[in-house]
Amino acid sequence: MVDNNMVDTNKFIVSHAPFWHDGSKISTRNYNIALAALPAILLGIIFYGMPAVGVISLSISSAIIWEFVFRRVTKRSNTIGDGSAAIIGMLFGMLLPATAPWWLVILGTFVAVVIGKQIYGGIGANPFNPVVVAIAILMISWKDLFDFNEALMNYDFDFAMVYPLAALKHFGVSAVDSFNAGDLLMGKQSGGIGSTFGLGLIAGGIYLIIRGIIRWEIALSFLAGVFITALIFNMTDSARYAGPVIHLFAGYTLIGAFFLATEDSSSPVNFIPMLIYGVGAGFLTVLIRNIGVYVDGVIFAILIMNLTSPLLDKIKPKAIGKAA
Amino acid sequence: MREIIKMIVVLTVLSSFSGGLLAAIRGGTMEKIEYQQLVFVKGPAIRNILEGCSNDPIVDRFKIKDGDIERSFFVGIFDGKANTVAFEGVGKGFGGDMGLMVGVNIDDDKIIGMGVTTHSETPGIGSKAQTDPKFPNQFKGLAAIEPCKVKPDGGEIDAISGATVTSRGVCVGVTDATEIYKRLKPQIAEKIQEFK
Amino acid sequence: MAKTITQEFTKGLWDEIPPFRLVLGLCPVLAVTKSVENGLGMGVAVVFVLVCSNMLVSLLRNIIPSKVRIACFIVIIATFVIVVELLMQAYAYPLFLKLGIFIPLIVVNCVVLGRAEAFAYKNGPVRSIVDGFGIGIGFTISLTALGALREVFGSGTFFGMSVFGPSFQPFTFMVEAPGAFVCLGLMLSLMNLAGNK
Amino acid sequence: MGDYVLLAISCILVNNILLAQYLGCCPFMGTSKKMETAIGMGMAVIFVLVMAGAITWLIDAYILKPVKLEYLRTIAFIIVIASLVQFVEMFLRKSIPALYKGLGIFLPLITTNCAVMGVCLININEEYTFIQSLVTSFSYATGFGLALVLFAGVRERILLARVPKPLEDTAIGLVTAGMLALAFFAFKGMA
Amino acid sequence: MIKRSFIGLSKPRLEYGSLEDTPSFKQIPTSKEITLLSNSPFDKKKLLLKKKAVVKTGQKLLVYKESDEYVVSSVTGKVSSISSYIGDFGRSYTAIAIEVADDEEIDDEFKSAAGGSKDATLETVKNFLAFAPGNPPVKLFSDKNKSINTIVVCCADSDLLISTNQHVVKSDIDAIKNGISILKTATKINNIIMVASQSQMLKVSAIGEKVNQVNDTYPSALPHLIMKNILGKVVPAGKNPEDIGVCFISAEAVASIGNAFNSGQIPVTKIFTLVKKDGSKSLVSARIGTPASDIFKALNITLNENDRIIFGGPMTGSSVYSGDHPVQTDTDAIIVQDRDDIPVISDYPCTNCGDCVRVCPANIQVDMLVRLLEGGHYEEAADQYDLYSCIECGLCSYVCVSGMPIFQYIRSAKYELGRANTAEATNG
Repeated sequence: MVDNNMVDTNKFIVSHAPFWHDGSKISTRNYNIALAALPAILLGIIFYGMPAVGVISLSISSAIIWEFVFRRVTKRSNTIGDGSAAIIGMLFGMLLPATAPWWLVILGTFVAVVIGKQIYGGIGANPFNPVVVAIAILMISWKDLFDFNEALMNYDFDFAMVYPLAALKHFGVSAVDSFNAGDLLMGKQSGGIGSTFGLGLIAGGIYLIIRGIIRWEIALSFLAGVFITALIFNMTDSARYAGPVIHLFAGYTLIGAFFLATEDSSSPVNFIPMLIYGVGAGFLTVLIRNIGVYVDGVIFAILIMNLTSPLLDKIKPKAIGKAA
Repeated sequence: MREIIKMIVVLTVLSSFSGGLLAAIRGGTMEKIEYQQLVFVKGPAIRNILEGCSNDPIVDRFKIKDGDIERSFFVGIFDGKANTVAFEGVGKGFGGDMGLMVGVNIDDDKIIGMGVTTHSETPGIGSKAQTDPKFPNQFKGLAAIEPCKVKPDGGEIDAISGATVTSRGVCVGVTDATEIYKRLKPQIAEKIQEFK
Repeated sequence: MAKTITQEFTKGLWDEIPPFRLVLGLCPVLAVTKSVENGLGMGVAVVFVLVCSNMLVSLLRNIIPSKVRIACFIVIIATFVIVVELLMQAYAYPLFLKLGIFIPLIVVNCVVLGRAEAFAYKNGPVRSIVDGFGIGIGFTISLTALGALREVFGSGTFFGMSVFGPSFQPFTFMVEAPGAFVCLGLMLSLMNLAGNK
Repeated sequence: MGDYVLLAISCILVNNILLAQYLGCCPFMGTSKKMETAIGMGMAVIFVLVMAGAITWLIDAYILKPVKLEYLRTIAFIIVIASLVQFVEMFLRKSIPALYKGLGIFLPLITTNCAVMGVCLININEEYTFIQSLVTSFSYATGFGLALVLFAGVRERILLARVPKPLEDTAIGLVTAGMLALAFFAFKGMA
Repeated sequence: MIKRSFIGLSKPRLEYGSLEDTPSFKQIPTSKEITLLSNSPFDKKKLLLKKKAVVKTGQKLLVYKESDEYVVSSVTGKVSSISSYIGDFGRSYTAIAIEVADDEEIDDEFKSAAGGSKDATLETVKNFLAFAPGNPPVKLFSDKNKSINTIVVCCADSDLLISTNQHVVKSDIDAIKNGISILKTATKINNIIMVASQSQMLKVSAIGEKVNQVNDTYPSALPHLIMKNILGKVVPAGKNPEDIGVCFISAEAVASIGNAFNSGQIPVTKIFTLVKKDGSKSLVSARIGTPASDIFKALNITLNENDRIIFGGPMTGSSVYSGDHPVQTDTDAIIVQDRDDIPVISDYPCTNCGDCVRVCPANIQVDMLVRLLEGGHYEEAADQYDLYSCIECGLCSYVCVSGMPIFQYIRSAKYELGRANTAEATNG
């Protein structure tokens, strides 16, 4: 080969097939998640004003800073550009009451980003949803800060500022009779900054499902699990156990179904496992709410199911040509 | 063969050495341990029941043989008079046996107080029998010679909400105690004289 | 390469400090370190058992047939464990109540059995005692450090005394079971980090 | 019957021997790197613990208590467990070689598994009846196995992740075990 | 590159290119020098072909002693150099450069050996047509280990953007028909299955063989999927269709065989698609062995530093590091990719999003597979996560959010395992 073409002097990029890519990026995914969460956050900010803005922005920024610092200290590449730390911060902030003190937010994002994610090697390696881990740890440490009724006492609205699940737990079914699905969906209940506006969360969830960013199997089977379990409890003893509507639209159910349970790294990817995972999380949620000690069960239900995810994923379809 | 014999010998010697050592230490510490157990396990209940007494009831205790078992009685001295004893009865609760301490004034045969010492009831529900003073206070002033019952069984004790089994168990325990009291009253009266 | 007596002692404090270097005896480490006091108490109990059993095993090492050595070790260790149990009941009853089942469980603590098997059965009594003492102290240090960490943050106290003042809201997670695992894991990673340098 | 079910649930989930009572951590960390080993260890523990629970209960009730030697419980139990393990090993090797192949290598480890000794002591301390002891022994062992298998699933993945050097292996394992314990908080108050 | 659609819920739909959007047809003039690549590794000692040897167009050239591996010269001229060429995974080839003479002479060895198409024998096909355009798998028919009983003639193109087969079907259906009858005569196999895309159905059915329609979306036309969906036979993991007696042959190769016997001359030009940086396509025909740079020159394509030249389709082709890389018998496309269009391969870890699992036509759990491969646990990957079931369509890499080179991991794992197994076999 002695041809002296000008092309010859150029160096070409040699890499391997395929040479096309659909252009999807981690950062795009995460920004879409942020976009989907926006309506719920906005309503939270409208309701709770500046403190909510403070909590959310502190949460996002501290999460990013923790990730930056940890990557720097461990001499690893900087990954804050992929937006996953920001998403963790955002979701964490959405679950907190607007009155959460600053140290709680910063400690929480530390637990979420560093303990929950980075020490496992960063994105994709965490066996548990970092946000859920952080909330669980803080919730068992400072129960009263997560008691939304107490935390949001100073707010005055034109609707009953009551945390439905706490009312349900402490005063029984009759205490939540006044809630109807419409009010709950419009966020007329006490709760986390971004976890009360059901309609916004549903809209965001549907957007993410359509964009293929979250797996619909998990989200829908989670809701189905909550619905069916609540219905069964309700049918066995309607005086003791509330109906499915309250369980679906109060507490962390919706944000859990669309934003927490669907976290990529801690959930299964095969079809049947995804369904089992979702239904299991929904079932445990209602079980914990009805007979466990916690007011809301979403957090621990997701943690338990995260734990089973590697096992569930062993149920997989037969690969082509694989001997049975 | 020699080896096996050696093994057996070594193990036997070792075991007997261990047994001897332990027996010796056990002998040396038995009194002390018993006292410690009384102080820390039963102590709080006893102090509670005999509140305001001028002596240390755990030091001032005596034992009476009741059939096969030895029972301990703790003496409370009020206003210089040793007229009160506290002792243990056993009731059956939700999670197994419960030990309870009952204080009785031997002058008028009335219960002056009751406290749960050991139990394995459900935390937060049955355990209220020990932690919530309302429940044990109901026993104050009851006659120490009659069986005692919860309201559902026709007695006068309000059961702890959600823990009827525990409450009933406590009543059984108190009744057990009253029976012991009835049975051993002469001996108690006799022994208690020594503390006057 | 024979170590000096001092080295035999100091190795237990750093090079072979349980449970970090030798990942042994985790159960008591996790269970009794809710407070410094418990950690220290447990540590002392372990030191006693370790030193005594090491000494006895070492003294009897020529008599004990190797086939039944584990059985003999267990008898010896169990004896001293019961001694500790009895003494603790007699003189430190509240501590006994707190440590509860973990005192008798020293008998299955791999650290104790491990030292008897790996060291005392092969070395003379003086060395064995020093080794037991060193490892035991190392174990105590670990327990105390973990206990201190968990107590200070988890309850806001140190040896029962308030550290941060009344306005401090304790990080209860640290004294709960999961906190024990997480703290130990993070401490272990710090030890690894320090050891690698 | 309902009582026994509640007791079982309580022992498996609520008071999980490993995650709530910290017993059996060494084998937990040691045998959870691979799923097969985890399953093997879990089965072995169930097998031995049920037998040990029964035998130690009988010994305590019919030998130690009548002759007032309760203070020798520790030494008696450990000897019983050690010889039981030895015996089971011999028995399995001779009569059920298939089972021995599966459980064999885990049996010696069980002597120093404080979960076994711990459950035997708990049974006595809590003054369970013989049947209750059997139920608790089986359920505690099942809880141990369950936690072990779940943990192994997670750990298999962690071994493939880019964990920072100082945290590798045991350290990250312990942190994950903490998360496991945290997840089991879900069952609080259920039994 | 086709962007991910807004509605990401559905699987990506990658449609095979159709001939209609490949309008221009350009004949590239014969270059001054061409290079033929032989599959035999370079070995100086056994070299049979000598430097300076004079060759004619269509002449069969045996390269090495004690080997029946041959190339067919596509030009008339003189051998100017014989050298080693290293391809993917360090595989060694022998590159034979031929300086083209002014006058073209046609070699007649084939003509005299072949006779008419009625007398076609397996021997002739095997001895002369292995180097024909479309790479007819002629050796398979006489391979004792394979016992081929079915021939699948694939008229659809297997990768995206490619339209060689479509062109052949459109312009030379008679040659295909002829080729099929020769194949039948030569191989004595009558079980011929035609596979065509929807638009080709009418044309292909005219041949008179049974025709099956293949889906219009990638990767339906890959052999393994044709086996599963059309023939209803699943190829066992790690095996190829020929291992269960099915031989795949492209329409182009069949046409080459037909033409060769028809004209008494081994075809030496290759038709392929050329994709420019702006994505416009043109159909090009050039002598086998023509360096890519000559084609670029003829079409006025300029290349810059860090651009990429791809031989083959965008999903399964391979990129080359030199503009001198020659057109080969199986080069169905040459794609020029601007440096700005090259997807970035990142060292991000798998995020477990599961896109690859859903897109995989072979039902492989790619998320776990890639974790194992990344850690170098090849054996476990093969045992537990179906490494050998991969049919190498490349879709997992195409959709990977992290931009991991999954396909590459899989290929190198298969390669490494294969090497380890061979080593074991020779040692043990």
